[in-house]
Amino acid sequence: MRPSRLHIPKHHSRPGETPDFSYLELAPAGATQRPDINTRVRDMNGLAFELVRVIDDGHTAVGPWNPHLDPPELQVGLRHMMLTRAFDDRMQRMQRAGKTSFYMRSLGEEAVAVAQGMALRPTDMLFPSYRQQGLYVVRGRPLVDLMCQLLSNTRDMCKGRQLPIMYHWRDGNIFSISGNLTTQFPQAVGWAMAAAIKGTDDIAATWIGEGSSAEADFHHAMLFASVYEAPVILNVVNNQWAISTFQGFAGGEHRSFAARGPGFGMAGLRVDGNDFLAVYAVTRWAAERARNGFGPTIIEHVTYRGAAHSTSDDPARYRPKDDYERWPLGDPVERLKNHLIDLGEWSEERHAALAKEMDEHVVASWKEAVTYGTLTEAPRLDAHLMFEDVFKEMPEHLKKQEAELRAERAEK
Amino acid sequence: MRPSRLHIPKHHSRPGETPDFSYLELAPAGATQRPDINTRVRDMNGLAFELVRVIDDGHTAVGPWNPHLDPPELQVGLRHMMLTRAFDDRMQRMQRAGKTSFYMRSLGEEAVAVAQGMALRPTDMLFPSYRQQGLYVVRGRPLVDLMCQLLSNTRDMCKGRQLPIMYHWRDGNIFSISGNLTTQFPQAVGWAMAAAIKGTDDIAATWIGEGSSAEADFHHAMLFASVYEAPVILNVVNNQWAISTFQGFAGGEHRSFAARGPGFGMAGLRVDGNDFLAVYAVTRWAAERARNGFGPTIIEHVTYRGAAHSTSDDPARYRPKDDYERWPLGDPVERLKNHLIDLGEWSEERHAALAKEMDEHVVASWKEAVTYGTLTEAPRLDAHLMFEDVFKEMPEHLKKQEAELRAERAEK
Amino acid sequence: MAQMNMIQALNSAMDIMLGRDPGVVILGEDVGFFGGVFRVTDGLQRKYGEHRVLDTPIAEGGIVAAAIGMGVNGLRPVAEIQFADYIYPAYDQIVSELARLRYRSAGEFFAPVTIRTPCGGGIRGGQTHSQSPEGVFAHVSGLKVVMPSNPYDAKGLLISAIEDDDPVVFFEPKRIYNGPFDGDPNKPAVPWSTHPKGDVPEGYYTVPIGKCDVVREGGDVTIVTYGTMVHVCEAAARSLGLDAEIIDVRTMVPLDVETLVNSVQKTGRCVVAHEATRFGGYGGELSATIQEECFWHLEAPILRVAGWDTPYPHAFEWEYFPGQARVAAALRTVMEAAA
Amino acid sequence: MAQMNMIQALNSAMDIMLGRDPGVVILGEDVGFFGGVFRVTDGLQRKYGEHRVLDTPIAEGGIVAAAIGMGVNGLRPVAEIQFADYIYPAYDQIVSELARLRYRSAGEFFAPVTIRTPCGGGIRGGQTHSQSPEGVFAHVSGLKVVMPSNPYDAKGLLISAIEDDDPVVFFEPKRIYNGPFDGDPNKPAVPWSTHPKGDVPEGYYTVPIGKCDVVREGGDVTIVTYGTMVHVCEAAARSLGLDAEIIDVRTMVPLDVETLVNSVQKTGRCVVAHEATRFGGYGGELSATIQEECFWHLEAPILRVAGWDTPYPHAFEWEYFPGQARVAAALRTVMEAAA
Ligand SMILES: Cc1ncc(C[n+]2csc(CCOP(=O)(O)OP(=O)(O)O)c2C)c(N)n1
Ligand SMILES: Cc1ncc(C[n+]2csc(CCOP(=O)(O)OP(=O)(O)O)c2C)c(N)n1
Ligand SMILES: [Mg+2]
Ligand SMILES: [Mg+2]
Repeated sequence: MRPSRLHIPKHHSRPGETPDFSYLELAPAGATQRPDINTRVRDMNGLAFELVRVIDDGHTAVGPWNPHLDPPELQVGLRHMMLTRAFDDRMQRMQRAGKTSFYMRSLGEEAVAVAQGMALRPTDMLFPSYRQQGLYVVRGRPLVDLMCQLLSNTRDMCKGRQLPIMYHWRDGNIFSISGNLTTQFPQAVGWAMAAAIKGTDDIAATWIGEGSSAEADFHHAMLFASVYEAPVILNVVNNQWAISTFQGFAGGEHRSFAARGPGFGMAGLRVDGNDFLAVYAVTRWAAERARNGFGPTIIEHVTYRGAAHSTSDDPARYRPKDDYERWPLGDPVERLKNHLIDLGEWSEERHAALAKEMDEHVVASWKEAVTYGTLTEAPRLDAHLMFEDVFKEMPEHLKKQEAELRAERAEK
Repeated sequence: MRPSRLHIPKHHSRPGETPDFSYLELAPAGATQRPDINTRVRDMNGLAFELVRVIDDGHTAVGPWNPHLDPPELQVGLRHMMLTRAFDDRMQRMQRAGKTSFYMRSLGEEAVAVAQGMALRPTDMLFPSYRQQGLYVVRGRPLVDLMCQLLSNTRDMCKGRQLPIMYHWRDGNIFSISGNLTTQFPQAVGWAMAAAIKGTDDIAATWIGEGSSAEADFHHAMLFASVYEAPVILNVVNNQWAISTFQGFAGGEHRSFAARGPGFGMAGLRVDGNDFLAVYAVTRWAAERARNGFGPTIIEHVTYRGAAHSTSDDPARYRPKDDYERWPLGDPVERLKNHLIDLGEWSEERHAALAKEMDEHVVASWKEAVTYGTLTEAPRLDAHLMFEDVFKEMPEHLKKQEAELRAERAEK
Repeated sequence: MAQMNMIQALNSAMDIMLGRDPGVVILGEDVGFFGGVFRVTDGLQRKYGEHRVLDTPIAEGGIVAAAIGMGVNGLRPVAEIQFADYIYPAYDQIVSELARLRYRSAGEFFAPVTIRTPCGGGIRGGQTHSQSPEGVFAHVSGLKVVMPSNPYDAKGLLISAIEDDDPVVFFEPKRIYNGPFDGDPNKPAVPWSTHPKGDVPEGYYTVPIGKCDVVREGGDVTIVTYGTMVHVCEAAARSLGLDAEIIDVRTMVPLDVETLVNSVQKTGRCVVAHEATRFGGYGGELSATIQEECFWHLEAPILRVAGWDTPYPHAFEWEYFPGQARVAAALRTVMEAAA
Repeated sequence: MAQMNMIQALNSAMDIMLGRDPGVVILGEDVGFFGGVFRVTDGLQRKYGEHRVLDTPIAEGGIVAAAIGMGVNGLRPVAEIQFADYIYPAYDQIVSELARLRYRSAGEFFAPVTIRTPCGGGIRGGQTHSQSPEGVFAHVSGLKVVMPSNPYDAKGLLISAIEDDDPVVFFEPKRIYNGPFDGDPNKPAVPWSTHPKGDVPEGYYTVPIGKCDVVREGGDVTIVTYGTMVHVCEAAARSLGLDAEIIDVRTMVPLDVETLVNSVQKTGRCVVAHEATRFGGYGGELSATIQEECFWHLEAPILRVAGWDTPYPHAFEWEYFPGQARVAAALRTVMEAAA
């Protein structure tokens, strides 16, 4: 017997300490069974506690979840991940150089967005958070367009209204990113409910970080998805950190996030988020379930936030410098690269050449993007765009305010 | 394969149909194991799917959860349940007679509040919803006080501000009832966190209906309780209905509400809510766990809403007339009565006499209560009480408004 | 023309829109099989099926979030929040998402969601069944906010709201669901059949969002009000024998400033009245705007009549409610002011 | 006396209260080990331990709910909401619970919770890191609402808030965390050490909740404002060479009407300024109240200066922000009005 006391979740490490990742419940590649998509949830609770892995330590794809992708598809996946990373690197540097106001990298998590984007149909609707830029890469949005958003320039898709990285793409079926965490999670469920009401076979997929699963909207999404068996995939990207707090503060200390699924009678899967093949495979499985009327799935992607939270953040204050290097699930790009080399379909030389190509593409895109202006340099967007799209048609009071601003600026 | 479609939860019956309770997953009395209070959550997930029952069909107490209460204690429990029921019946009639504006009965669910109230310490803090009037009976609040609240009369503990049934009792450690569903659930967790911070060994207990578990505050409560291992008992009273909608609309179709516990790494228990002994036993177990620092428990009480939702509601519009009679878990008063008779500690005659005594007590209390006024008859509360307690001290704008009201009334 | 009360008029609006547009869906707590606790959706599920009229979990935030997602996917959801007092769990989805989606996505995405919710007191609902929170929505850029005062407007405005591609928060003053109410609870209830605005076309028609209604023309004073208070103000002005111009704001956002200004410039006097609490409420916006626009025409201060700045108390409902006496007191002060 | 910026002053207030009262606890996202994204709680967990300064899950509703429960159990919680833009998920707990608990339980229960949250724009935060939502709290009966404009007031008001047995929503204009800001983003940043209100006692003191501060006495016109806008208005009046009386409201609720009325009765002219959006905002309350009380003294309409009624746009921050030009335009109009 011990007295009641307030438990404080433990961190695996703080600055100056050596990360202790022993809390992670891992499993060898190939060990987890793959149930049929029509299996009843209660007969596959275990998936929420195991860890779907395909690429083993010898770089070979093993086990029932192996999606058996052709080498060209794998090469495309690698390319998308490398382009995402090259884009992130350069945009981070551009922010540091004062060219943009803000940036957020997805270093270490590229497999999640890229493999999932590839496993879904182009007509499936995506409701991402801010660390799934890989989806834009997969669906082929020109980098210039993304950069123009980062620059709030004359070609900014958001017309200067949104913070950098808050993209959207109607024609690409990617929903607008909100600055408010988790709000898109239940919206995706509503979208999926509508798809089912309309009788289409498109599905929705949505992403949050593990920290964001604490928000009420996580509950709304889980509940509405399970009650109406909505065709949706709910992704929790457990990159272990939410700014400075560890996943334990979101409830990850006692039980996997995937386990919330079975708690609602919903399929829950835990996957090695740095294993391109595993992420692809579970996404395909969940998408087929949803598309065929067997209901929603929550997928927990076990991964690591390799970089800072954002350009506004200094992780040295709260975590060791070398933690990402010690992350036991490795780096997603390296792992897919090694697998391809193992297959005889890739080489260090081709890899270096591709890296260079990606970087050149990013640089060229940036050069073009800045010709459309930057946040501070001409050409600039017309500030009066600020009054549009508050409503479909501008009401009188906004017309009046717009005129006031015009007068205010004329005076200067 | 079947096309994706919107699933609509099924009702067990609608008016004119015979209730089909086969969806209920029952278990025989005595079948469920009783783990030690320090058992790890992952080693007792099963409790969330089974059903703790003690009183068997032959009225005997059986199995590891038998709390072995002495007959006098059982008689007190029976008395409390019968007083609660007598109170409910009379108050319902008084509302129908136009004496009060509103009432809500707990018919069929009396064991939950009464057994739980008895299983907790008087210093444990209770955060009930509106159907746990039995807690007031157990803790000995005079019925007259409750009635004065129902009447909004000169002795109304709420000073005329709250709808009937929204009691509170600081000295009895029962929190104020809110008209907003579920808000008290995470507040109870906060209270329990404070108890742990202060190092006391009091615990908190809180109640919601299964329908209310859909609200965001359910999630907040589960999360904060599990993250900080707060000493709290979270009760979901699954009486199968939320006004007109069946428990399936709250997510009960696919999985028990208790299962949400293991989803968070929290102990979850499912109990026969109409079995006084079982409810008492699981509450004691959860209280000991919490008090000794082993963390929170969510308890789902499987019971049935015997009456209408409230006096504003006509259940004939959405459910069969005879559904409560067909409820497979019986009536909590009858079951405890039969158990006591079986023990040789009770008789039909004593039961009838007690029923009469309870009713007389209620009638006498009512007679007294109305001497302090009713909502419409003198003596009436001073309307100016309306301006007090908005803040601790009345600010100027309220003083001014109070004066305005005085002038307005003087004029009449 | 048929005689309808407000419940029937609202029901008719949804019935018509469900019939005209396969994208219209209704969702909310108890709205389906049961037809809503105020029976506003009665019969609609039976007529249009469980995929068009959905019972939902008790999660206002989830209801609005789901409605947004449906709206993004081309549907036109009409969500019911059972009482306006229970809309706050959905406040984040409404304010941060619904109101700003079109803006933040530069028009690529929008969700044409209508949120219906009964508001106001006078039914002994106590502090959690009586609130009028229009003020905390009117302040949010991107939302349209509506509150009808009679069956004719209710139906026409609800159809406009459903057809509107902007989000609309639609408040229904429940005290006048069944009949107009002049503020005197001791008088026998009057049904809508005694009121000209209880004559409601059975078919499709709209009342525009963004236009006030001059309920009564007059030259002495302008009363700017909406919802239940329209009827209370009419009675108060009548009892004082005033030739008041009474304006039913009807749509809090966008506000038809022109109609207000024209009237106050004519009368030179103004009282603003609503049932919501006074401090920081929508009446402040009305008063401030009219003062800015009509300052040189004003012959007396603009006064506000409102609920007191307390929660709505169960037992003192009629001392709380801004009834005829409170309106009359303000009118008298405004009329007595030296010109 | 020490030189403190607003972050240090707020930190000092909490440090002192944690030291004086074992019931004080701090909770919020990243407030513990990390010390908060604006570093306002820096070092407090190290000093007082993990049971007094708690990192929480990212759930604003849960944070406030837990704080209420703690408050009911005798603690004095200070909850941080990381940005005011993220307070809406907690709106229900604040409005329906925190604000009304004392009332509904007739004083038997109350929760002395302080909610701190950074507000306002000017840091390129875009529409979700720039909002000023004080208006949707000021309208709610039972809440006190505070917004300081300098380090001295920030510390004194925060101590008052923590000691207050009523709930307080405490807004911190993040643009002036490090120094006063006159609205011109092109000028070099000025630190608080150049400002008299950057002199802050190291120990305990309070600034009362419910009292405005007359920042500058003057006879030409009264400017009623708060937060960042205090400094912008000072600069605007100076640039026009006006002898303006500038009043820092400081506490939106309870409002010190007397100080406002005395001033406007003296000057006869008034401009109300805040950064929040204009329509339905707190400025309406200020304008309406002053007009009601000072009508016979007014020589010109009361004008409001505010953020436009749009979300706060990232790229047009300075066209959006109510800077000196906008304030000056209103001042000129008010001064030019014929008496
Ligand atoms: C409602 C809300 N609360 C707080 C924030 C501030 N915030 C932005 S990101 C973040 C951490 C999110 O962590 P996680 O969900 O794990 O995502 P990750 O950054 O790790 O990808 C916080 C607290 C916000 N944007 N919205
Ligand atoms: C936030 C909120 N939403 C809606 C309501 C209206 N309402 C009151 S009771 C109720 C049903 C609750 O059902 P349940 O939780 O199962 O409790 P039971 O009545 O069965 O005891 C509803 C929808 C409310 N009071 N608060
Ligand atoms: Mg994370
Ligand atoms: Mg129920």
